[in-house]
Amino acid sequence: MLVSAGAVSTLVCVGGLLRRVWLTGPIRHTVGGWSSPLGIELYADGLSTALLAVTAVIMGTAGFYVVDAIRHKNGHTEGYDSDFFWPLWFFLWTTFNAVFLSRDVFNLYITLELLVLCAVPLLILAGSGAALIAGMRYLLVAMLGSMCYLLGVALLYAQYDTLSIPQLGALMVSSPGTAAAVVLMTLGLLLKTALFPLHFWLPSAHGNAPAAVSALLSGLVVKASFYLLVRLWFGAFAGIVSVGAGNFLGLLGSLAIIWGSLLALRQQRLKLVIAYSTVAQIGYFFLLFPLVIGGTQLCAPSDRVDWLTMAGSGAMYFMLSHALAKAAMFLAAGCIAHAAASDRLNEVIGIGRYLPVSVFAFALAGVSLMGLPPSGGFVGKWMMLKAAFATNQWWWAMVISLGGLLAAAYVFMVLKQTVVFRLVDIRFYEVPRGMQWAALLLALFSLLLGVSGQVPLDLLAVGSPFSPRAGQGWLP
Amino acid sequence: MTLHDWLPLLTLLTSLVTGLLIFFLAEQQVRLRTFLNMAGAIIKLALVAVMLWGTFHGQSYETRLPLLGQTDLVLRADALAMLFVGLSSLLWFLTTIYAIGYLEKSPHRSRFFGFFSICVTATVGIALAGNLLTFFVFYELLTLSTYPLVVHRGTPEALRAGGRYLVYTLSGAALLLLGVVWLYVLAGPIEFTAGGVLSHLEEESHRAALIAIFVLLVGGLGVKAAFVPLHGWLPSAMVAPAPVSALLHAVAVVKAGAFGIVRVVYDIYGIKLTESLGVTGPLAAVAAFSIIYGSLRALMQDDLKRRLAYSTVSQLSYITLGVAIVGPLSTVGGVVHLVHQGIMKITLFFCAGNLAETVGIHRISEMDGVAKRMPWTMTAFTIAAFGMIGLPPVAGFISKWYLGLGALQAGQGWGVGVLLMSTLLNAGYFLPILYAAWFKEPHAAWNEKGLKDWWESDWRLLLPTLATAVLSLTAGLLAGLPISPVGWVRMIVKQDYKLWTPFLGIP
Amino acid sequence: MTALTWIFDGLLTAAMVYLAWSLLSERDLFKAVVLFIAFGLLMALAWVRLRAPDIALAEAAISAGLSGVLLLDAVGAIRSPNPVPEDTSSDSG
Amino acid sequence: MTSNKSPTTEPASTRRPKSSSGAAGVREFAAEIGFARVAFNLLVVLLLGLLFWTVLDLPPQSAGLHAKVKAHMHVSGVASPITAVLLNFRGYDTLLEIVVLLLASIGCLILRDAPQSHPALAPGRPGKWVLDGMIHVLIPVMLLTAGYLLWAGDHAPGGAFQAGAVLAAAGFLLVLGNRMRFWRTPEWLLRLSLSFGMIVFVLVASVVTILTKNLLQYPENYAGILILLIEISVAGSIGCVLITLFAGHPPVTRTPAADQLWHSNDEPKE
Amino acid sequence: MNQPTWYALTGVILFSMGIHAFVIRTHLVRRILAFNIMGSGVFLLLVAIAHRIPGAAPDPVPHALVLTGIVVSVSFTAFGLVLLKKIYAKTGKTALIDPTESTSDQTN
Repeated sequence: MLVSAGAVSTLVCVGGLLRRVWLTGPIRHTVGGWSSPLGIELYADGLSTALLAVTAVIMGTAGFYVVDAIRHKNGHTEGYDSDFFWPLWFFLWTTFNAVFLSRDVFNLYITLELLVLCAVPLLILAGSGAALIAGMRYLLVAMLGSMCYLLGVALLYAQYDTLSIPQLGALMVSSPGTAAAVVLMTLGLLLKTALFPLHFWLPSAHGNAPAAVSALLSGLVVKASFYLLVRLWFGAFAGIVSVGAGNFLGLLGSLAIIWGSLLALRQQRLKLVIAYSTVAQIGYFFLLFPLVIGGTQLCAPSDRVDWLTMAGSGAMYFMLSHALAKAAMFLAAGCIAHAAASDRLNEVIGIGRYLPVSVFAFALAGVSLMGLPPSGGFVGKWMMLKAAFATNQWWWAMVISLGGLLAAAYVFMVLKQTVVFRLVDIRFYEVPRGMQWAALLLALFSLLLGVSGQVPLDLLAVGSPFSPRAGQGWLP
Repeated sequence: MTLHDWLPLLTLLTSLVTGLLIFFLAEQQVRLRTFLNMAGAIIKLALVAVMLWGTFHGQSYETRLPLLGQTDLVLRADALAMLFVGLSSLLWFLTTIYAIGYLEKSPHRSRFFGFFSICVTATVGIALAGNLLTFFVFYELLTLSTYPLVVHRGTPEALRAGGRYLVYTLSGAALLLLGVVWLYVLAGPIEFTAGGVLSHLEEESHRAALIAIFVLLVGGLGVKAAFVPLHGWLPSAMVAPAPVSALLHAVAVVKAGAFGIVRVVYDIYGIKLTESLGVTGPLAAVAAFSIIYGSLRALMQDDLKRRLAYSTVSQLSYITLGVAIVGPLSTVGGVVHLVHQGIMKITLFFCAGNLAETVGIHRISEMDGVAKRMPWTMTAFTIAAFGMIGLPPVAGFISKWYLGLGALQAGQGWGVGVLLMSTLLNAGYFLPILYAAWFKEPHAAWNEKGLKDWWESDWRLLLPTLATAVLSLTAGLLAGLPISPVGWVRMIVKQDYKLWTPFLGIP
Repeated sequence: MTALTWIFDGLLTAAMVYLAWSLLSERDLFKAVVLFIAFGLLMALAWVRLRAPDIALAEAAISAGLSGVLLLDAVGAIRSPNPVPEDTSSDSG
Repeated sequence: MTSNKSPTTEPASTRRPKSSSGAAGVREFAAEIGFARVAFNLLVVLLLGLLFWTVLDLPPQSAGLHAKVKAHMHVSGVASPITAVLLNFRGYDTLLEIVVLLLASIGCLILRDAPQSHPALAPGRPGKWVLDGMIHVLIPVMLLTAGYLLWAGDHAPGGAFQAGAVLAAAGFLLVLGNRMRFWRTPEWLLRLSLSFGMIVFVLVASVVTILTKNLLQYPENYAGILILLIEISVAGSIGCVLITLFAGHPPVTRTPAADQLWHSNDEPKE
Repeated sequence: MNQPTWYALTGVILFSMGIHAFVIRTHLVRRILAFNIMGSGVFLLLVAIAHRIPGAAPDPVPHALVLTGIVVSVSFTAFGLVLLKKIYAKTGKTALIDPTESTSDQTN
């Protein structure tokens, strides 16, 4: 009861904030009344509000999934019934809200730490040896990442005496210190976003966590550090980040797409397939950097403005729909694992007859991952493709369409298993309806993003970090 | 927003709503499911009739929904769209009756009919699409909704066929998407308008880009239009239940590809630009090669449905041939063949399904003397076969006649040669079947499936077959009337491409 | 910078770096933790030199005291009853 | 500036040979990663060089935000600049930091096994009387210093964290001296003590936010008192958290599974 | 070469040694030690830059940051060690060299 009260109240607040930002544009809130260089600033623009809304939706639905899982627990409950689950759950939700609103570099360091300290205990609740080791690995990676990030913050403060991103963006000049700060902060955040070469910790962490937790991990936790990377690269470092750096990230992204998809095809366990699909889809997001930064030189100056916001909001749109779709997929996988008491692919053959709703949710989420029309993923993919062609970087367009095909490969590999007609009628556990409908609800939300294209796009355009500012940023 | 603006959307929604409702029906609610199916089909037919009558009198129907930035979802009922919508909604009505009879006792019928209705929604969406984005949205929806139907039986070879189907169609769709996006970037939001919209781009030195885009678009559509190198998925998809291969693989899915090519050539590039870009030559060559190759492979098939599948591959390329040979008569021939081939092919598939269900015949070698057992089905089969070969009374003759004349008028003599060769090949693989069925003695007793009441087989399987056979006959006989498919196509060609074509080319 | 402070700072920093280097490459865990505690105390000295008494206090109490105790407890727990010789051969890890 | 960062892969786990078992595996494994080790060392030296260049290139005379802090000191309600920054200007950071501590302690409580006695501290260990002597002498002094640090926090070096740390040290002594069965404290008391600091901080913050319509903005004349209140509760809570981190987790007793596993494959060389 | 730069340099050296050891060593306790060394390095740099003007009082903001940093790193260390003890109790492993069988049978 308390849980639902907490969830509803947060949903109401986020709704209120969404309406305000939609009507009046970005809101700036100085904490403690002290303006930015001294105090910390909270800043809600279109992108952060959209992310807040998506977080609220996912947390609410996944919360409903867990409540239903606890109520019908028959034996294995994956650690939902530990009395520390709900406090950690709401701390994680608060941390997301803190990350998406804050504009202060050191404050973001602390919120990233909080994120890790919420995620790892939730991961450990699963209790198995593998979960512990995965938690330890994730903790170590996060430690390394945040320490590099902190050194970057220290270097920035040493040079510019301010910690707020907008001010850093204005003051920043190209110097060895800034270069070191950019390298270190990017390295730290890449570790936490699990981009290709640094992704080794993600599959075991997301594969062994309880279903609802891995839905959050894959859906949101990874995105928080990517969001932060976007804020930094298009807010603070806008002036000095070179095209080469953007292309380097794009290259890593493409490798991630290929590597993640290939490994996803070789997995035996359903959750690991989805975890590697996260590794691949993260590669998609990083194509944003070459498209926007590379785009400045290559496309005609006249229509540059709308192409940049197009690529930017396209990638963000893809991120939003991926968050919803991935969460739906993990919840559906949770239902399937709950029914078959194990998520090994050869043990879920022919489950489509028993769990039509979860398999349908999985398929819908898969459609969004593949970027096929009815889904939100398509809108994101469409805009990124348009940006790629507009800035004459057609090779990124190739990577995007290849990624879509590879995603189709592993989604249908799983779906094929569930449609097979099984002669021998083996007993599956009965899965409570609430869990299945939670998965379907999230998948439908991801589909809704696809249909209602224009409204979220206008929201994303409010104070968008990609729109170039006069005299600063990558517009020479 | 008068009623006229909502009609296209309503036709789309009738099958979508029924499909979604059917999904939630339990297996045993047969009567409710049948009622829903029938209601959806009849309402759709009524709406289409209203729109047909309206378009005939110049009334335009268009629904515009904001989807994405400046490009939005446009459903417009122009003359060409009405042709395809009419065809698919009529045949959907007949195939639903057929499917209800065919799937009497099989499992998962709710799932089947749900996806079946979504497929038809996608086909209607493709037909009514007003711009390339809408076309692509429904094109993908069609791929997604046909996959569950192909793997409906869940047997290993069904899954293999489904996998192969996906690989072909999804990679085709990826090519198409790249082309569409590149076109949007180059030319901005463009709509399907008669005579094409890209002529202004030609002199701005975009020739290379336009040709590349054309190759991408036609390549993407070619997968569904079963051009020879890309046709592999069609024969293997025959493992699907008969209604699926009848409506989808003879009419809806493959026609979507051909219809797309017609749209791209006539409504996006415009016939003058395509000719000046010099792409019509290779397109015609591919079409001709597909015609010959399809027929040759059909000769060698012993399984009845696979032979019909290869015949579809070759017949489809008639449409592309008609489009590729620049000229009013060949255009009429190509576009009208879209309808004729649909009606005739669906009759053949209905007969094949009927034979399989009633007397368990799958292979042509088992068809000796089957006409004695099932005279009505075989008469329908014969009418359709004659139409395929191109004998006068049946519709097939009309389109081949126009194609031939068009080829001559455009000075492409080899076109007539290809048509003659394919007619011979068609005869080569249809006449032996007819001879075996009518004149040979059955060498073994039929293993009756117990469907025989006082009709030769279940009435729900027989009536649609006869209906489509009569349709293909009347389409041939009443070709002169304006309401017949040929008349309608001549009106399209006159209305859209300013070229009046005398009936049967006789001035 | 007067010579005296210069020498003191130089020595302090050199000691810290050396201590850190030996601590990280030490084979025996217990010795490594003890060195770490010493390193913590040196750090406290460094904070005092940098005129940051608050941090000196915190460093001494928390990172030298607390972390040290926690590490010692962990090493104790890791060291199994029949201790496999810790200082094993090739230091590949 | 091209970012010359090449990803510092974790050579140990990404290039694990398939069948590394036994000492031979490890030796061959060491040889194999030789190349990666060298590459990584080069990378670290490169990073070191870049950092050296940066440090030498930093602006020599920059007062940072000192001037701004001094300008607002009179309003912050405390005399010591560090406590002012910590609790007033950047109070939001400290709030989040308290939550970090709380979460760490929750993490430890999750991993808690069934409580057993702490063998390391079985009574009768040699040198027990030294421990007792220390406890008798030190504990009162420690509590006194903790109190002083807390009070001195607002005008001299000291403050909530240092006081909390000293309290924790006192707690450690008690636990080691077997005087405090820490893990037998009733569950609700344990959790309340852990989250007490955060609860007070959040309560004060919400009350203040409602009053001044601005998150964490202390009204002018109450700033000092509020900060002191927060500091006291936070210090106590930090003490409890740190003690839980140390002692809340009963000692690891070798589970049979671990023994069996322990001997199956030899101790992987660290 | 004044005093703050000198300490800043040592801070940077400590950070590099820490990051090098963190990645090379696989034993968990060593990694946590390396993490603490890295932390001390960064904090040393932070406090060194707070005190660049010889005459004036040091800038309090980095001091506050370092205090927060120390507390955060101690909580991470403590949590890591408790997790380490639990892993050791459950699986007897003290290093993360090879992912256990239940994650994925080949390297990640």
